[in-house]
Amino acid sequence: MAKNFQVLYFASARDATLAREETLSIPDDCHTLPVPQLIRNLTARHPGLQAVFKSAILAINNQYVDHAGRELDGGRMVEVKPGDEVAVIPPVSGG
Amino acid sequence: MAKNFQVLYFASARDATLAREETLSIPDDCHTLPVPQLIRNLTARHPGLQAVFKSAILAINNQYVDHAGRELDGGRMVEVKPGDEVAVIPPVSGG
Amino acid sequence: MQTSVASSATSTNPTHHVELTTDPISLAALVDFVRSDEAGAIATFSGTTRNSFIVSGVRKSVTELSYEAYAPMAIAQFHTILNEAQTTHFPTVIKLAVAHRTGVVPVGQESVIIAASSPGRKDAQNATAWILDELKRRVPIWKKEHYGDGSVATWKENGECSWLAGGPH
Amino acid sequence: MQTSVASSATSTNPTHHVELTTDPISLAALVDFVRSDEAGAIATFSGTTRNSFIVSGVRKSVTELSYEAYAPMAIAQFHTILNEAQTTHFPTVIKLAVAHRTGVVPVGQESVIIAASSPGRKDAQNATAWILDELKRRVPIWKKEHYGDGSVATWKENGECSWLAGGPH
Repeated sequence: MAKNFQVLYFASARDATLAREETLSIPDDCHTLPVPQLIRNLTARHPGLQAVFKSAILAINNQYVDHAGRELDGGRMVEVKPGDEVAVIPPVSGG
Repeated sequence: MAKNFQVLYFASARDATLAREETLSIPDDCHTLPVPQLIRNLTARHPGLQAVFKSAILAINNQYVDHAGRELDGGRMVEVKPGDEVAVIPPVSGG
Repeated sequence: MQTSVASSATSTNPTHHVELTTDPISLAALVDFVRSDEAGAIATFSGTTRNSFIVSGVRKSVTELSYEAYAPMAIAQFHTILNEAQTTHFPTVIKLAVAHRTGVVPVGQESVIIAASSPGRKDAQNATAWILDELKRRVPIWKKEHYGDGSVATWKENGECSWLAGGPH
Repeated sequence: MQTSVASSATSTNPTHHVELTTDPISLAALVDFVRSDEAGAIATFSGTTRNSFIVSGVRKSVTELSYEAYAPMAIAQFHTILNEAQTTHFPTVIKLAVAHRTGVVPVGQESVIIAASSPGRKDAQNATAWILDELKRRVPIWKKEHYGDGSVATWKENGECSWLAGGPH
């Protein structure tokens, strides 16, 4: 059974991937996907993301997460689970 | 020849005098009227102004002046001249 | 009786708008005045009539506020304040506007509106706050509170009034 | 394609208004939302599209700004920010509103509007400034500048962005 999760790309990340979103899967032999591995996988799929990740972070289910998988708000360590919504978040420029 | 000047009353000063304005004269034997004397004259005419002057100042030709006749903005000493517009200014409450 | 005065006849600064009027005042009109293609920021402040105030430690219901102004001097002071804001304190400001209403201002309506525009946000925000502080300190306008319980209406005094602290001498 | 989202379905706080939309946003509408008979003060901030920016030390003419948002998270962040403003920092605030436009915002038009009401002036003014700062720090919205000289449009980055200073690790 596929263990899918969504990855959304915004701003410069979308320019790098030419995609707004894609559906990926957690490897069969894992329950969850550690964030560092996710970043390696995404960069392998989309080499242009390497430059983006110099300053971008991630959001997992609307919580900001750093490259190690630590939530910015509270410090909890998280990994990607089936059904998660992950977003690549370049430095923001609202307002 | 009468040497008239205007006195305007605002807020609590107007309540004390029941007048919005009146025309007064500089005494015949003077060219100008010192501010302390003006205040004594006004208080004699309108005893209710004594309480008002505990916190009110004056404006002479749109310049704030203290009870001695010193301009608040710059410190110049002034006296009342013929043709001047004097106003009794209780503490303001705009905004 | 306050006549409606749109602006001072002595001012020729086209980037400043000063208004003293018995008519309702409009935030949209002031914002349209300060709006500019060079501006990245517009900050505004509106003072509205509240339905209650604390008077001598007791909360009293307010039915309306009424304002009185020494109109020629108030307008001159407003222009001085806007000029000082622009030239001395907030040099990147593009346009400034202030409108103050006199006469009766019913609960919920605006008595004063200040608007400022600038390229970045700091000068517009800070100029708006500074202009309000200066207004409260020195512009010859007086507010009278009218109470719901029928007690005597009182003339208010701003704590910020520049001659109130030490008292005049 | 951004759909017009009026407010988050998860919020039930009637004193907060959050809006993310491709339509033009209205200061008057937000001011009417925060208006209250208990309020003596309404403070607002409007960010407008400027006609030029300094890019690498050179002033470039800007023809338009376009904004992109991670909409569900942006709305959630806005509600978090308004809640934090009201409960933690500015307790006398009565109502708060924020509207951000996405898609193309032509020169002179508003991209963001913030409005706050409170009994006295300090909380409304300070809440408005604080909400803007938090928005710039952490709300997932991105701005792209389009230039008059035909050079490549660039995605901007707020200096305030909370993960920009030290860089992510």
